[in-house]
Amino acid sequence: MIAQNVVFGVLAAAMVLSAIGVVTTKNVVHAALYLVVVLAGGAGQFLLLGQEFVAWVQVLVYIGAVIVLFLFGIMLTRAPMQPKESLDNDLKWPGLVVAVALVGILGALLVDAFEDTEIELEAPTRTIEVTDAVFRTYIIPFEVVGILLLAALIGAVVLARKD
Amino acid sequence: MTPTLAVDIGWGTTLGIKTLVVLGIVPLGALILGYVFLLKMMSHMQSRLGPMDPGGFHGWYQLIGDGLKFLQKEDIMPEHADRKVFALAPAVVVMSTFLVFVVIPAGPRIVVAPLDVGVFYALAVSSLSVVGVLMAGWASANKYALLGGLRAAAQLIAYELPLVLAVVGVVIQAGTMNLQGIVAYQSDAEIFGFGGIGLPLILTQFVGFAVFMVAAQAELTQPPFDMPVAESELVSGYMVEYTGFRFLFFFIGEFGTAFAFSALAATLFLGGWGLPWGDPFGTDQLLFDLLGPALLFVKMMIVAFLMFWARFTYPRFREDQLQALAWKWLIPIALVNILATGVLKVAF
Amino acid sequence: MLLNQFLLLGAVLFGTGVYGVLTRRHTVLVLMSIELMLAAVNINLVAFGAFSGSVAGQVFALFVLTIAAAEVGVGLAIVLLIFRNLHSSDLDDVDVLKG
Amino acid sequence: MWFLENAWLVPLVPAVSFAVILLVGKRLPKQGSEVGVAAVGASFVLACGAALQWIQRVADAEGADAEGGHALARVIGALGRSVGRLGAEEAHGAVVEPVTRHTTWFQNGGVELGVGIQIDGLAVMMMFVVTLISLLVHVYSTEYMRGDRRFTHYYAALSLFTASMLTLVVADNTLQLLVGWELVGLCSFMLIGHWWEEKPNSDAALKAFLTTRTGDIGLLTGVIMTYFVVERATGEGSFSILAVNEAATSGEVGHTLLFWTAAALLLGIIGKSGQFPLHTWLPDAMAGPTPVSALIHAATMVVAGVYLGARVYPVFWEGFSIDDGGVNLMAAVGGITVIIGAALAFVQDDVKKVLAYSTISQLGYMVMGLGVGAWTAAVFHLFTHAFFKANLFLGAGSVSHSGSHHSFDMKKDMGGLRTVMPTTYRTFLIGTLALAGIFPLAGFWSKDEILLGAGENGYELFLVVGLVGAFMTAAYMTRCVYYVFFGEYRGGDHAHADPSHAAGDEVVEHHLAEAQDRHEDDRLPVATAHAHDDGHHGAPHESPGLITVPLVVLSVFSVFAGFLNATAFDIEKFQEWVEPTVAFVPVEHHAFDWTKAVISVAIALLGIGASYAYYWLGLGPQRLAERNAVARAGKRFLVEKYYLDHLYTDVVVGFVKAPLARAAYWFNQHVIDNVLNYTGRGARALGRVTYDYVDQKGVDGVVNGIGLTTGEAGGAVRTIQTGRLQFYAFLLVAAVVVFAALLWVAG
Repeated sequence: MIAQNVVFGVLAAAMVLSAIGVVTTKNVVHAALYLVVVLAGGAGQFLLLGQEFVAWVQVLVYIGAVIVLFLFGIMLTRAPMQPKESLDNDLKWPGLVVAVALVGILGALLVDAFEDTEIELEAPTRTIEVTDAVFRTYIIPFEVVGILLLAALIGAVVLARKD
Repeated sequence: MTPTLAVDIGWGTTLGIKTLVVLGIVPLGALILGYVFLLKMMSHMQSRLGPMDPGGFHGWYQLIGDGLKFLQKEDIMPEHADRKVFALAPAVVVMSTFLVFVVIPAGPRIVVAPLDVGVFYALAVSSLSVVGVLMAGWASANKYALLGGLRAAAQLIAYELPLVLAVVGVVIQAGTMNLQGIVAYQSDAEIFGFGGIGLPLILTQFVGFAVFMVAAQAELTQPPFDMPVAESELVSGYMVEYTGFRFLFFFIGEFGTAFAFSALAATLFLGGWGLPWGDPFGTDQLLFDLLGPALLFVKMMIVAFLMFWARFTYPRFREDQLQALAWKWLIPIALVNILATGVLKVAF
Repeated sequence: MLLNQFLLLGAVLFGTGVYGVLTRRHTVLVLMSIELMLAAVNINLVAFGAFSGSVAGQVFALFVLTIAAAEVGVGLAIVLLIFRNLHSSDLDDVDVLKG
Repeated sequence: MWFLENAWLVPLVPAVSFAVILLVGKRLPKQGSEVGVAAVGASFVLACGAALQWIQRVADAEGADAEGGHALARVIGALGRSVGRLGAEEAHGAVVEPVTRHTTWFQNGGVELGVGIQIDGLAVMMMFVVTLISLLVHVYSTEYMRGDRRFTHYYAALSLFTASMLTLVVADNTLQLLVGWELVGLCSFMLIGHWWEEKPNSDAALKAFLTTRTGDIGLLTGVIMTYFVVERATGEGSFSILAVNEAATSGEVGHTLLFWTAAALLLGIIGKSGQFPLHTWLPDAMAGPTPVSALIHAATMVVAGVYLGARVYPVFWEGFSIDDGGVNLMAAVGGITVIIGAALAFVQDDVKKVLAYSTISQLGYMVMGLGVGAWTAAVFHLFTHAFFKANLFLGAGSVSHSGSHHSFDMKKDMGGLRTVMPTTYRTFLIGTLALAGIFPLAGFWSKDEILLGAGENGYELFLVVGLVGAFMTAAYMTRCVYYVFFGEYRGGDHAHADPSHAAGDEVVEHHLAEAQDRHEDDRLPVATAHAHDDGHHGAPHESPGLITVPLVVLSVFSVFAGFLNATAFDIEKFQEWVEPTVAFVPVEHHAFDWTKAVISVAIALLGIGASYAYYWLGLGPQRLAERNAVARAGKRFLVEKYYLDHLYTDVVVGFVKAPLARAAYWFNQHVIDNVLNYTGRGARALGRVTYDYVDQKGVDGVVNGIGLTTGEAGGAVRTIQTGRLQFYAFLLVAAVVVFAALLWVAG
């Protein structure tokens, strides 16, 4: 248990610091790389919770594809290597206030609601349980997501076409 | 530590050994492939005399010479480079290769972590190398490098899909994503009631195997899919600014990944360390622990031979042809293969 | 492990994402911040799933992942379009609807 | 039993043929038509096998029953007739279980969605009819559609059409039925719009699709409700048709739920089967190729609605309390449709439209039959109607194909064809007589049974409606035959000559036809000459064998099909074979009534006679419509199809153009024009005053004031709308935080 908490602490610290990096860095590519760390940390947290499948999906989809897509987008929109001006707009301070207030409210709410509830992990969730759930209980959402992906595919193609 | 990585928590030695093996296997594999195929096979195929010359038998110390050459070269950092990212990129590429070997079994007990979703894990971590490639391409502050990085990213994303889809057929047929399970399935299953040679999935999943090999070739950015590093157009693409030890990292990454993919292909399609005879998880466990690595190695070399054969034979594609091949041919073929496998699985 | 440690981590990441969405000028960065928020939500979902012992959390996280991927695809296409039309990827320049 | 258990092959074969034709049809020597014909032929064979085995099954069941005390069964059966529900099953002699097979398609949560077949007499009968008509249409089309530019496409769609209708027929659950239903709609859309290059055709296709979709909303609702009907009765929901029927007859389900379920399903029937008031798509559907019209009107599409009604009949029976007699929604819809359809058929110039309205009217009979509790009669009418209506449509197609240069206008381009096209003439005449219900042709038996049922079940009103309909049917069909086959030939080189060349009594109607042309944009073009460059443009001649053979086959059926249930001679085979014995309601069967039969035939003959007198002999008030304003208005009303189309199209545009305004306009022009003029002058003076003082000064001032205020307010608020996304997001998040905080404090 202690080992798990240590791992959690290390991952969480890395994630939070990287997340702050994502929203404060002046270099767009660095932001994407920070995001990689956050997401990889997230995958680590999933492993910690015994949810193996979703962890590797996160690695495959997010880090393997989404981030690459981001980097792609950045490079295609000609990001400067050493930006001179800030990447923030004039909402910096109000935004900070609102975000901190949001975290405060959420945190207070969570602490109030769950206090010391423990997660009792018996065994890691087996992949077959997940797939069974997807193809039995959640078959219609699954199909709908399929249609959504198709729509997104077509939409992206239509949007990005030059003619 | 983590409940899923089934590492024996009597750790100390076990974990240490496993880490060392994983750390050692990648450079070693790169070395073997580099020597056997890049230096010897290519020289024979293309009648190159240079690499055959130094040393006695077939110029055997050419490789040592090359290694020493890399080590003694100056470490150059381009002036406008993004230093941290530039330095980190080769490490990311190599790391993704290391991680693949975590799940590849070489015997009933010779595996670092027999993950439940082994195949999936292997494909997931192998996709991490794209990030490293893009980092290298971008951080070099060089337009050839950037172009190479972009090409590499586009190519790796495009071929990631057929690679994953090609494996799905195997997963459906074996009914598990655990690599040990897939090996066991291939040595236990029968072909129309005949169990003499087990069921190497290359027989029923030949389409999957073909798609996998083509996609793997592209993932490795080898000819005929080497546009990202095309010397004649991009003077080595994203690697153009790397020298010495950092370049060696990329080199190890490339050949190590080839080693990893051949291991994956051998495990998924050729039965891995298994043989159809014996009882690997029962009485013959020790025997297979000893025999397995050798068997796997032989099968890997066969697969690697096919890869490099293609590499040294075919000329380069054009960029649009490359994308068309992935999206218009490999992915549809892989999808049809999945559909057919699913239907047949239900039918039989 | 406490349930709350994961939930609070999610809350902090979510807040960071919100901050990013509100303050970043580069369109791609805004998209990244949204991904941050979604990742935070996923951590919550998976944590609750592990807590309740059901696979629902994982399944929902999978759906969120899928939708996030779709969103990024379309989002980046829009970014490209904006860049092509306005020659800028700065959200402050996208104010055609200004009153 | 093989054929019954494997009845799923019947829809599957044409479905596969659809795919094959679509993929490789163009490369085949006959461009895919051979695949279509072969597939439907195979389906037909399978359907026949199923029919034979079903008959065997019924016979076996009865035999078994007879061994177990035939006399007793008869007694109980006789009792059952009088005590109604108690002896419902015994009344039929023996219980014949339908053959069902079912497999899970997919499951979501607890709801299982399946596919399966439920083969009973009704399904077998429909399979037979559908495959037979479809086969004949396929054969017929090889000649009729020869050289069409989308020949392959046409055959693919035809195959899919057949396949979807058969899917619907064999369905064992309402959901699968819905799937087939929608597919049928889609195919009809494709086929009606087959020549979509011409706007009216694509418009007609769209109209058919959208109108039936309106009804489909009802069906969808109804299907969902059937699930809850079952749940109410058994505690576990299901879409299975048997379960629905059992639930409806169990008495466990509240009447209100059943009523609304029945009403929702009835809406589906109304849309699909062209019942009032959603019948308007059906005549427009004539824009498709004629064989398609035959298929749509005889075997597929429109009878799908009636089939649905017959399939889940217990729901209607209980929901509309059909047992009680008097009037109910279903019978009323059917009855209205009978009359309006028949009335409209009188004013059509297009032979296909006459037939289309006749179909509407006949479908009205079927729905009315279901509504008055004459289940067997209604289904029997569906059966016989399929043959003679297909016969008539294909006959009309034959006429246009070889006799009138691809025109369907029977006043301009036909006439006197009985000598040049003898086969077509004879078969058409047989179809007409069958439709009119002349003894002993097919139509007589089925129509008579419906009327009998209406009279005996306490629906006297609908008996009268039915008789009036019979009279009208006979009359308009005689008119149609007159225009097509008698008189002078009006086609030929001066096919579109000046109206003054047209013969005698049709001048009036011709003007009206022109009026119709002007007023009705979506009307079928007069000449639908499409890609028939195969040398048929000479003088009228008889059609080739590929066309006449189906006609002859259908005429044979038109003559003899009725004898399956010729109650007058104690033949009740149809009833025995088709009527369900499981989960069914106690429909009553009445002894044949010679008096009523004689009356109905006499009425039909009277109709024929009236038309004969009017058209052949020139008796009666000729040119009435020209002389008499009331008659003209009446005729106009019919020509405009009760203005329903205007209602539907113009309501969207605005109420002002609606039929009321049109009628008012006519009224204005002819009756109170003068009154209006004076009033108008007065009003104008008043208007002037109003304009000067009220409008310019009062109203304008207010309007300007409002405009000014709004403008300034907008200017003030304008600053908030920065056009910056992130500012909006900021406001949003801030609001969320504030509200969350407030709730937190309050809670």
